[in-house]
Amino acid sequence: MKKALSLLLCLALVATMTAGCSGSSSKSDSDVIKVGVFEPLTGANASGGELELEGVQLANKARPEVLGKKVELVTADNKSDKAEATTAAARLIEKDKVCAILGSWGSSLSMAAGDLVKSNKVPAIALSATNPQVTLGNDYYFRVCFLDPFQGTVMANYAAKTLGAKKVAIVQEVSNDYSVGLAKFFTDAFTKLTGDSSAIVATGNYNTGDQDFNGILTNIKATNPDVIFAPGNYTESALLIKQARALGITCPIIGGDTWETNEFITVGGADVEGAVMSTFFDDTNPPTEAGKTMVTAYKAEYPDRANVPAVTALGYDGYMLLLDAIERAGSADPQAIRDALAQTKDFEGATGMITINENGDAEKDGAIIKVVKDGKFTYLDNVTITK
Amino acid sequence: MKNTQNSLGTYLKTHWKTVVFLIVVLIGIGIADQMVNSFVRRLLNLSAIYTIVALSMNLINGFTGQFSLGQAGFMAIGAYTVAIFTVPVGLRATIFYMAPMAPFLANIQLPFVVALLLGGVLTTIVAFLIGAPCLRLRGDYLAIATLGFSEIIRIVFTNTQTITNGALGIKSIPTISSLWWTFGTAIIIIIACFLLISSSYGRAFKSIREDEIAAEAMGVGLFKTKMTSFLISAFFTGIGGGLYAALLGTVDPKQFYFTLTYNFVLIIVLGGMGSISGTIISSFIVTLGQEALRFLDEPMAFGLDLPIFKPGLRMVVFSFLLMVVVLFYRKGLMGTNELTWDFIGQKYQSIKARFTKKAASTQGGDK
Amino acid sequence: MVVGMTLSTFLQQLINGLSLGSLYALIAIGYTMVYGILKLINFAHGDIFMMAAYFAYFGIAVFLLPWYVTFIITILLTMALGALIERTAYRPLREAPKTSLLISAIGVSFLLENLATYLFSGKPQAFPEFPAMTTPIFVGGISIQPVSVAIPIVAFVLMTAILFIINKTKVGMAMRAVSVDYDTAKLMGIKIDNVISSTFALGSGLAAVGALLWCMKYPSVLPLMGVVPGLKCFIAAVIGGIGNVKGAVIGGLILGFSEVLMVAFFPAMTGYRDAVAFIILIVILLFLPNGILGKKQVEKV
Amino acid sequence: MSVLKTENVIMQFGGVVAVNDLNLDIQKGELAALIGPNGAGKTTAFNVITGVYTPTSGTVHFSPTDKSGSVKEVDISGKRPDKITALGIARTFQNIRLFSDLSVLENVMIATHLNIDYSFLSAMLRMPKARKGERLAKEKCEFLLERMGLIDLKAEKASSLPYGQQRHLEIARALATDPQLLLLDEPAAGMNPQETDELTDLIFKLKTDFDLTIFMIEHHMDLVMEISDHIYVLDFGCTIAHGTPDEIQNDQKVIEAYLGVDDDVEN
Repeated sequence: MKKALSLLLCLALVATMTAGCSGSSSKSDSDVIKVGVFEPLTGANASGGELELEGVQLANKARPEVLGKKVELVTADNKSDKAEATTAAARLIEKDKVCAILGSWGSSLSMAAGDLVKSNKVPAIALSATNPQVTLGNDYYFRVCFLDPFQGTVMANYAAKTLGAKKVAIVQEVSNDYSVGLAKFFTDAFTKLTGDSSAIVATGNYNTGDQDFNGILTNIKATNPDVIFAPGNYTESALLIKQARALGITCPIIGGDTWETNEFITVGGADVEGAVMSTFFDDTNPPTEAGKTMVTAYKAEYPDRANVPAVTALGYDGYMLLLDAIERAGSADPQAIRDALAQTKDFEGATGMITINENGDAEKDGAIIKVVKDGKFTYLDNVTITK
Repeated sequence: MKNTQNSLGTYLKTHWKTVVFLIVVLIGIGIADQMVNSFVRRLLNLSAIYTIVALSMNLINGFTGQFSLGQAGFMAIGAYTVAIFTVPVGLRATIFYMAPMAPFLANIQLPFVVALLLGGVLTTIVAFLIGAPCLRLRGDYLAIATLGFSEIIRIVFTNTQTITNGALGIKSIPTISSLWWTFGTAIIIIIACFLLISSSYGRAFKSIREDEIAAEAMGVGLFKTKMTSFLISAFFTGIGGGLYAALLGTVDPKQFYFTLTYNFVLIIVLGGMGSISGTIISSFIVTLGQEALRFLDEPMAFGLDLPIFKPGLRMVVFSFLLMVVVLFYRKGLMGTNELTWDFIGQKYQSIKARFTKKAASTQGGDK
Repeated sequence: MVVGMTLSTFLQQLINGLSLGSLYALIAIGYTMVYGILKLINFAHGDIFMMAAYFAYFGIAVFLLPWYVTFIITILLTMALGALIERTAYRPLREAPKTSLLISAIGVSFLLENLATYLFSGKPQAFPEFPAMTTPIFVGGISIQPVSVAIPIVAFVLMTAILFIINKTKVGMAMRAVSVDYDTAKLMGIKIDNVISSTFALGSGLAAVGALLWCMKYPSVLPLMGVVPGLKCFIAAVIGGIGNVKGAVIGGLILGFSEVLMVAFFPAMTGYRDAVAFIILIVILLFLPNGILGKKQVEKV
Repeated sequence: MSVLKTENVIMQFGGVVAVNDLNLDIQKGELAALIGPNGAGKTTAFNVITGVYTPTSGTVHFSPTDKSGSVKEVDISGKRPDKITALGIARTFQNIRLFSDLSVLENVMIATHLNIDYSFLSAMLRMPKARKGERLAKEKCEFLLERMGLIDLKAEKASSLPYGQQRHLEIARALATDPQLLLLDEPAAGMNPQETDELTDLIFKLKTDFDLTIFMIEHHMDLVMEISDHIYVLDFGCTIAHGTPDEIQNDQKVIEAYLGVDDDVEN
């Protein structure tokens, strides 16, 4: 009985392995251009990854061919995990032989693939990864969104000028590089704006996955801040805002682009009404013609959805920018694509005009401020910061 | 191996098969190192690193019978040591852009090997501090206490911004790509473990696994012996962690969440608690299998659009596999046996015997 | 940073600690019961708790059942799940070495987490709101959610009920007999399988109640939501003396208060909060290896 | 000259007094026996002597002879079992405790671990010292197996041996620790008369060949009366009598303990 079972197990394993190998080694015909989509589809960041993927797929549907060849999307799940991320990226580059990579949601995941992209000379476009380190010192990583220092400044400006805040409390997700980075850039910008080095009256740290924030919030309540800045994951942030309201904290609570997911509102419910965040895109007021086209396409594809998430728009932009670069390069050779990407100037993306600077980042001087109103992310303001 | 001239001769005579096998393996690695693309190379490297960590986990869990779940934390120490000491000094300011690196570390850069060994040593020191209170605990308490320490290590690394760069992690670690680093280290560690296990120390480990009271009555100092096994295990795990950091090129605390340890639990259970060769085989099966089963996570490309295939299925299959092994095939692939020449010979004989028996009596006897 | 803490802030923190601690206590009772009888750390307990949260979420938010019906169904389903896990994953290994049982428990935990991720996706689901339980009442600047008061009461009532079952009923007597001496209990004609199954069912039922209250207070449901509470509640059970129901409650409260008060008194150390539980665990194991209310165990030779 | 001396040893578990006022004085080179009804606390007494339990009160003194021939008295009450074994007390178990998954030879070799003089590093690198130590240990253990008539079974798993041979293996294992005092916990339990006779001879021979002092718990009265120099009788944890076999056979208290109206406390 045991022997038979073990034999069966071995057989099953071998069978699945061979199936796996043969299944994925599809034809590498020259009439197909393979583009890797490198996203977290399981694990903690799955929501974001899925939204970006949808944007890429939407764009792929809108423009399925370039240079007369079909574009094939090859998806790799990095499981929101760095070790998986490197193997997933290696798989895209070496096994699937993609000519470029799009993604990933989550800066640290993108960074994990950074060295591989660089050493294999395959260009990659980060869609919504806002950490400066993603593109820094890496000639092969580009990005279509703005950066954390910029976002931090935007929110500091909003807090200081629009809300007139003097005292701010910060709650950061200490195990999340995005959150820690944004909190730092916000702090720098805010103390500079107010000229008060003690303008940050309290800082609370929590870990990814925490659910109880009452302790931190009670401390913060005692310092009576004008605004709470709480960049972090949407799940934790929604719970945090709920608990803040239950404790009787009434001041505005503001955050970053990661909040803009459906779950933020479903989990937060009535309590996240009035929560303000910076983001990349507003579908009610697309900045470009391409943006309008994109919104129409999205509504047709997903008729039952209320908003076009900003990261979906960025996914769309990333794909379109890549195809534009392939067209300009006139070939699907990774090196040629990289060079074309680096020279991008005034590309009309759905989220705005994109010009790639010497760091490989999109030059963007504006961000959208949104607020949760009646259970929807609603356009509030358009902030432009001149450097 | 230091052998005097004439004992080398006898050694070769008795162990020629092993020597030939080793040479074949080395040549194989040499060829693979030249031939394979970097994706396969990465998988092979990862398999070798998993072998190291799983083997060291088996040393304390399988051979000594002490259920420790601290592997992720130990790997973190090794990985961070390599990361902190090998990142080029010039790049540190850009990596530690939030808070500068602590001055006492900022300008120290060590060669990879030194950092790797230092990682092992630091891991051993931490393991000593953990083991001193924990190894006196009974089995399941030990499991939960080591798991707790592993989490504490991760939490500390998350919060010590100026040393570990906190959640941002450390990137731009000089990477290794040749197979020789990982396989070379793995082979050395495998041989060392094998020699250790077949020595008096190894027997002492096993005696504790079999019966603590009898072992103690035979003069085996429980605490000292458990500690020896725990420290050796930690040292190798630290080395494994260091190689891991150098393979990935980037580390951050989230990688060392305690579920990482579950990977190694799966490997040693599948391979056989208390079998070196089982651990090696199963490290490769699990690492390569996880990659090969990746298609389970993707919607079926050909024809049928079954909703069964979606992200997450692969891990379900893997955890299910673990349950099947634990429930129906508790000894794993090898049990406490080793894949020695005698063992292969015996298996061969028994298989042959079964076939001849079957041939003789036309109706298959029930097994 | 300790300066400036007002009395109302301190009282608020005490209330935070009380409700968190009581939640830990509820879940810890299930742990302690299973350990008491099988001498097994049921690693899957936290994941049973997670599954209960999903059952309730599906009942209310997807199948639109009334909350009271959902609650009853949730508790029953979770009890069945607990018994099922025991039947399939633990019972076949009862005569096997302890390590196999422990690995099986880890395996079940891993399987449930992955299964939940696969079936329900990694995205958080919003647990329905219970305004009657969550709308805070303010007493002199201190906010009290009704649920925060309900949790300790429910915990106390259930603890009393469990103690009654264990001490006064026939099945409770059988449980005590099995936990003292498995083999003798068997010889005495106690139906071991039934006793163990009912222990698991009861423990899982408590986890379900814990999950319901947890979700009212922290309304997001995730596949990995049970991991950290699971570990912490095990620690709570160890602090109180594993195998002892009152001890589990005391341990849960100690843990809840320590976490919150650590945050209150050392705001700069909030990032280390999750380490508190483990540090307490290790200190307890070193100085009070049998917990606060636990009995010393002597190994037979 | 006394080798093992216990004074007023009391061992309590909670409210249960397992050993109450145990006084032994075992002389070098003798073969002493500990007898008593079931539950009298005999095995507990062994466990106290070998360090498994720390006595609630009272002292245990052991006087080993070192290599130079000088004798030093050591207080071993509360010392760890492995330390006590290292001093020269070895034991067997009533309910055989072999390392069942290991081979017969390995079982015996484990008992030589306390005497190794090389480090684990040296073992990992197979230094000459380690190789030599390993060879000597193996020779010694094979010799012991030979003596116990188990040499042909050295590669077998310990658990696969028949019951009687498992008992022999336990003795071989105990001898490998180089003991001066050997404690045998019911060595003849479960053996038929013929095997018991053989065992009697064997114990006798071992005692002279290895220059041992033997202290054993035994229920086979024939065996006890035949080979013991000295007998201690335990009842309800107390030493109620001691003396030569003849004295014990005629002791009124002993007869009462065995046949008397008091019920035996089982287990």
